[in-house]
Amino acid sequence: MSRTLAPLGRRRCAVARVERVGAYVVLVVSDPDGPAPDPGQFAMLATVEGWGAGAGERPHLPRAFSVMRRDGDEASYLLEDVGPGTHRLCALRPGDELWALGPLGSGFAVDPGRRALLCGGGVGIAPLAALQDELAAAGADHAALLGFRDARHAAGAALLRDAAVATDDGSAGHHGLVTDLLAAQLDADADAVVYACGPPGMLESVRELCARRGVPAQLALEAGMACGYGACYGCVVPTADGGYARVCVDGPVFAGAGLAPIEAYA
Amino acid sequence: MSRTLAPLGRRRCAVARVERVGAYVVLVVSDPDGPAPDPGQFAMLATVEGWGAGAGERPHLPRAFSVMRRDGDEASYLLEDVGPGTHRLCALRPGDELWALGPLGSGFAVDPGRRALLCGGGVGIAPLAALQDELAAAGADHAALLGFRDARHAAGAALLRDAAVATDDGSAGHHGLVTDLLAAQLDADADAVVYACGPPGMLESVRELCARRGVPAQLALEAGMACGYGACYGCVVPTADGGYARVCVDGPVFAGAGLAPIEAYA
Amino acid sequence: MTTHGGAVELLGLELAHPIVNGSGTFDAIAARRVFGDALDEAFPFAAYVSKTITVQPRRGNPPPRLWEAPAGLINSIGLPNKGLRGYLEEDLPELARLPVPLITNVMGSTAAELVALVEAVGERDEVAAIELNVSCPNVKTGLDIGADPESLAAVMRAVRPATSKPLIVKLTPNTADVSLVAEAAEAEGADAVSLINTLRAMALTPRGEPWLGGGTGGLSGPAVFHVALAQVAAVARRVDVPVIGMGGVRGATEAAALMAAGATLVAVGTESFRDPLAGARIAAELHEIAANGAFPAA
Amino acid sequence: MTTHGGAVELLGLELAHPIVNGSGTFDAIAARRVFGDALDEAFPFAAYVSKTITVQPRRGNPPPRLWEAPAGLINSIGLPNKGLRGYLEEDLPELARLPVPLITNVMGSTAAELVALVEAVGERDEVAAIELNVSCPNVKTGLDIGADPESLAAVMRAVRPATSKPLIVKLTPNTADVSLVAEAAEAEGADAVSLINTLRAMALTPRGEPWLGGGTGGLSGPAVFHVALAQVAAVARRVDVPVIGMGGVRGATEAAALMAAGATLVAVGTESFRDPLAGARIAAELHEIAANGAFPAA
Ligand SMILES: Cc1cc2nc3c(=O)[nH]c(=O)nc-3n(C[C@H](O)[C@H](O)[C@H](O)COP(=O)(O)OP(=O)(O)OC[C@H]3O[C@@H](n4cnc5c(N)ncnc54)[C@H](O)[C@@H]3O)c2cc1C
Ligand SMILES: Cc1cc2nc3c(=O)[nH]c(=O)nc-3n(C[C@H](O)[C@H](O)[C@H](O)COP(=O)(O)OP(=O)(O)OC[C@H]3O[C@@H](n4cnc5c(N)ncnc54)[C@H](O)[C@@H]3O)c2cc1C
Ligand SMILES: Cc1cc2nc3c(=O)[nH]c(=O)nc-3n(C[C@H](O)[C@H](O)[C@H](O)COP(=O)(O)O)c2cc1C
Ligand SMILES: Cc1cc2nc3c(=O)[nH]c(=O)nc-3n(C[C@H](O)[C@H](O)[C@H](O)COP(=O)(O)O)c2cc1C
Ligand code: FES
Ligand code: FES
Repeated sequence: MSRTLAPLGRRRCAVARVERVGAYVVLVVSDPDGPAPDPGQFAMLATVEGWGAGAGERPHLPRAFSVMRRDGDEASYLLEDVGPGTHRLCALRPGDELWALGPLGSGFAVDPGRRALLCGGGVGIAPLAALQDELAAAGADHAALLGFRDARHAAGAALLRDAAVATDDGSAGHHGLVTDLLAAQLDADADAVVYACGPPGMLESVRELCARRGVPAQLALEAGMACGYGACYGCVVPTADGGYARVCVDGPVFAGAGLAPIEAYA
Repeated sequence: MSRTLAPLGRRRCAVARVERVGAYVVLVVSDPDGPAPDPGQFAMLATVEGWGAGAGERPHLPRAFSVMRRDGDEASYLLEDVGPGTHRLCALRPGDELWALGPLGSGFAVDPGRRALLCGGGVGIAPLAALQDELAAAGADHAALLGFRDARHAAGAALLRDAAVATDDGSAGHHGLVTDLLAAQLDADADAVVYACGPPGMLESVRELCARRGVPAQLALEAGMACGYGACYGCVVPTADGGYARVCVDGPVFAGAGLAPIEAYA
Repeated sequence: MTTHGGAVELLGLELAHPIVNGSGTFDAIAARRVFGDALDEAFPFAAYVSKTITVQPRRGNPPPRLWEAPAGLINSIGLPNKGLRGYLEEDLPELARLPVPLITNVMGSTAAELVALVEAVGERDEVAAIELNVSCPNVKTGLDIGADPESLAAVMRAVRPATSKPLIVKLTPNTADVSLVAEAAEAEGADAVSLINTLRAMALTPRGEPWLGGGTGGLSGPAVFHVALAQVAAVARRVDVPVIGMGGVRGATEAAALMAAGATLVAVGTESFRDPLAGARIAAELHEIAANGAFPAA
Repeated sequence: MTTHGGAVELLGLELAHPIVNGSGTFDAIAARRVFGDALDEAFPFAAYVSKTITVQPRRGNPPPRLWEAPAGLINSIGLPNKGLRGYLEEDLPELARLPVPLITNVMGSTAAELVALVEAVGERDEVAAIELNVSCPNVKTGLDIGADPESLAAVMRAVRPATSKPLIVKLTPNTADVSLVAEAAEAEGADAVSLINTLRAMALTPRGEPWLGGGTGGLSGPAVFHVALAQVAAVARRVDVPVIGMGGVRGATEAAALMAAGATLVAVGTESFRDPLAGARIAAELHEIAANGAFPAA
């Protein structure tokens, strides 16, 4: 997996633009001192003002977000409002400030010998956008398969190019799971490599599907994080060897073969 | 002392207008369900959003503010940004919401037989504005003497009518203490009654001056408060009889004669 | 798990809902001066717990008595009260007018004082139950009586025979293992336990001197909620008597969590300072959650 | 009071400033992977305290391990570590490259384990001092060793002769009177004490089940600051050895307050999760305050 080093210290950045895309918010942040991340790397974000006043007197800690795109001095993030941290971030306006630490973690390691299947669910499409940019720049053949709850969320598919879409309720694209689309692609081309990011249930299906077929998979995982840089040991996932790995420094992108079955907590 | 009962329960109110007056902010709140308070009564205020995210992860509790004026459905408050609670309240914009509980405490009891000397310092001028409105409506003779740090704060004097001003630095009005003005007035008319509100040091001077001259004084006190309605026993001041009185329910307006020397905590 | 949004029975009392006030965090008599008859018409709690009374009157601690902490409050009130006689003569008739059962909280610095308090209060029909505040130092060990299972057992052996009224022991969280103290209370005849009282805490002025007139104080509010939850769960696993859970409850989320951890009733303290109707609001929210069968994480 | 913004001497170590990290809240080896050489060039702490090591390797607790609390964090990490041998062979050479003195934190479930750890670690020149984490249960009493002065004294009698390196005893706040435990530590030869470790806490899922894989966890962050301040003040009044204060430090305000209460050094834990340079930021702020002779209230 690949890793660009982070500057030591969080950076105070201004919000350049806020765009609404279906159910999502795209936060474009002016981050001149931040290096260009590798696809799959993430940042820890917190607002400078008003952090801590949400439901349950939260958030206290910063939150992890994949870098969706880096364009010159600007980094963009794809957000869904699911709790006090994302709620506060989604309420940011241009000119408001946030703290950013990153790029963190290790991103996807592109395997140039295999056709890339990008498989994303929900906000998990964000790192795949970055990966698609890189693949496209290299002229690499690939397909993007994206799953969403419904059409309002599926609007996010426009953030990638030429994506095939599945929705749980059938209100856009294929009525069913994105892993249905993935299975069909793998039926057609068993020599692919899968790059996936999404909710735990989806990732577990991808992991299991690829393991069964012997297809290499790189999975970008999520976990509740306190620090994002390996300090707290809080973000672990069980690994195939019976141990635990820290999602923030050992991942977030893991080879599927190295992971134990992926569980959801809620 | 006089007391209008508070409706049981905090009310969710919208900010109608925010005005800047010198160093102060006047917050005008639409409060159709709030009864008209007596001059000297106060309310406990907290913002609906963003309370708790200031310096030191504060404020958690609501803050006490004298009602400066009641005009139809609107109540106005005079604020100075001195900490996380007032900071957040001063950042409110029209349409933003706050919680209000009140009117609380007992206000001034106007003594119609004596000429009223209104003596205020800093934000302590707020309840005197309400009192002046009432005296003026009754056609009662009175004088308003207001002390401030400097000219920027003295701009607040415009919130009352015909006020004599003193500033610590001499940048507006009398160069010196408002109690200098008060002493001069009492020299001219020893049969007055003094209604005062301001910082502890000023109130102690007023208390002591009036006690020495045998002039009745009604002093509106401040104290750190958690509840504002007698629940926590946190807001006490020492009384002349060696006990403690709760500023929120036994005051905030006290007869000077009933109080022990007034101390400042900081 | 069960979340009781509706009527609940405790110690023979029929309560309209499971939310009461924490002792010392709601003065019904002062609230009547502020809110008038509305207080009795829409009283927010299913039972009223009075502020701690002692044998002799107390002025309480010198100000300042409050310090706002991150997501909480430190108080150093010092148990001001009119003393037993003042309570019985002046306050009890006023409190008896409340539309809910009355629980009287008492504290003594010796077993003899506690016996005197419990006997005198227990005689009064207006009083439905008695809560013992044992967060006061044992003169011999220096530790709070409630921090030490043996001190507490000794006190309970003296106090238990002094009344036939239900006795609730209010536990202090400032101890190594609160469940041992709870077991001692149960073994010596407590009818219920309540917890947590405040966490020992301190604040300093800019000059590095204690801010609070009383030197140190007690932390309450959301900051202590997860400590309370751990202690309530630990106690409920070890005793059979009902548990009254409290500490940092802001809404139904925390109340339901305390009930899931084993509390029969939940008390609200600091949140009432922010919202005098917090008790009623939380009871209504709990009722709704019970109807929907789900509650948010805490 | 004195606020030391500048160099400070502790246990024979010359430290550039008074801010260190809390054990288990900064992994210098991982941070080097993330930040590269910048970490060594601008290391935020004046000494580095390593995460607790045990004799045998530990995987730590199952996830989830974190719960965000009001103004704080609950963790249930479960002391994952490579074990003594892995630490000495793999980690120590890496940590020795840090530009600051190294303090190694160890924990054992018996006195014999602690002796083995202290002996082996104490032999290494790279290690400037050893911190004992005594927040683990005594198999006999069920209480944490650090919650009980006598258990701790017994452990110290075994461990103290095992090394000539300075020994710091890290106290648990989950006890009735932490100053008694500190006195016991001092009497048995501790060279310093550090406190507070986390407050025992719990979180529940919406279904009322424990959220944390480890069942319960420990609360840290601003929520515990005023509890830490009270405990540091209580301990500093009773012992002569230096005190390392920690718990909820976000900025120089809290650091200076802990120092006013008697701490010689201040450790930063949870705040480093929000800001990896928190240690350096706070040291710089303290320096400024020392220059101006005033600090904000806490
Ligand atoms: C590497 C990585 C990359 C990510 N990329 C993105 C991205 O690009 N876009 C995006 O929108 N999201 C992304 N996420 C997820 C994002 O970090 C979370 O949605 C966010 O942290 C949620 O914070 P919140 O405060 O809004 O909600 P929270 O309430 O903190 O989180 C929601 C979930 O956390 C749990 N939870 C609830 N309460 C608590 C509590 N008190 N303490 C701990 N857990 C609790 C529950 O399971 C709940 O469903 C990423 C996460 C990781 C680890
Ligand atoms: C009856 C009454 C009427 C009032 N009327 C007005 C009014 O009309 N207009 C107005 O502007 N103000 C008024 N006040 C004062 C106002 O309530 C305070 O200025 C306000 O509460 C300050 O809150 P804050 O969060 O801004 O600052 P804080 O920081 O809470 O308060 C500032 C002062 O409180 C102390 N303090 C600092 N930190 C803490 C802490 N953590 N916990 C406790 N105390 C601390 C210090 O002495 C500090 O100087 C009134 C007060 C009372 C009691
Ligand atoms: C201002 C204040 C005064 C209190 N007075 C008493 C008291 O007199 N007797 C008592 O047993 N507990 C007293 N308590 C403790 C509360 O009853 C309760 O146990 C504690 O505050 C935790 O609940 P909370 O977080 O909901 O406030 C007091 C708490 C506060 C905040
Ligand atoms: C995630 C996490 C892991 C911790 N691990 C350890 C540990 O391994 N050993 C130890 O002695 N203390 C450990 N602690 C306790 C801290 O060192 C510190 O005592 C406590 O967190 C209070 O400080 P804070 O509020 O600044 O975090 C840990 C704390 C946290 C939050
Ligand atoms: S989030 Fe702290 S170690 Fe991964
Ligand atoms: S503020 Fe609570 S009693 Fe006055």
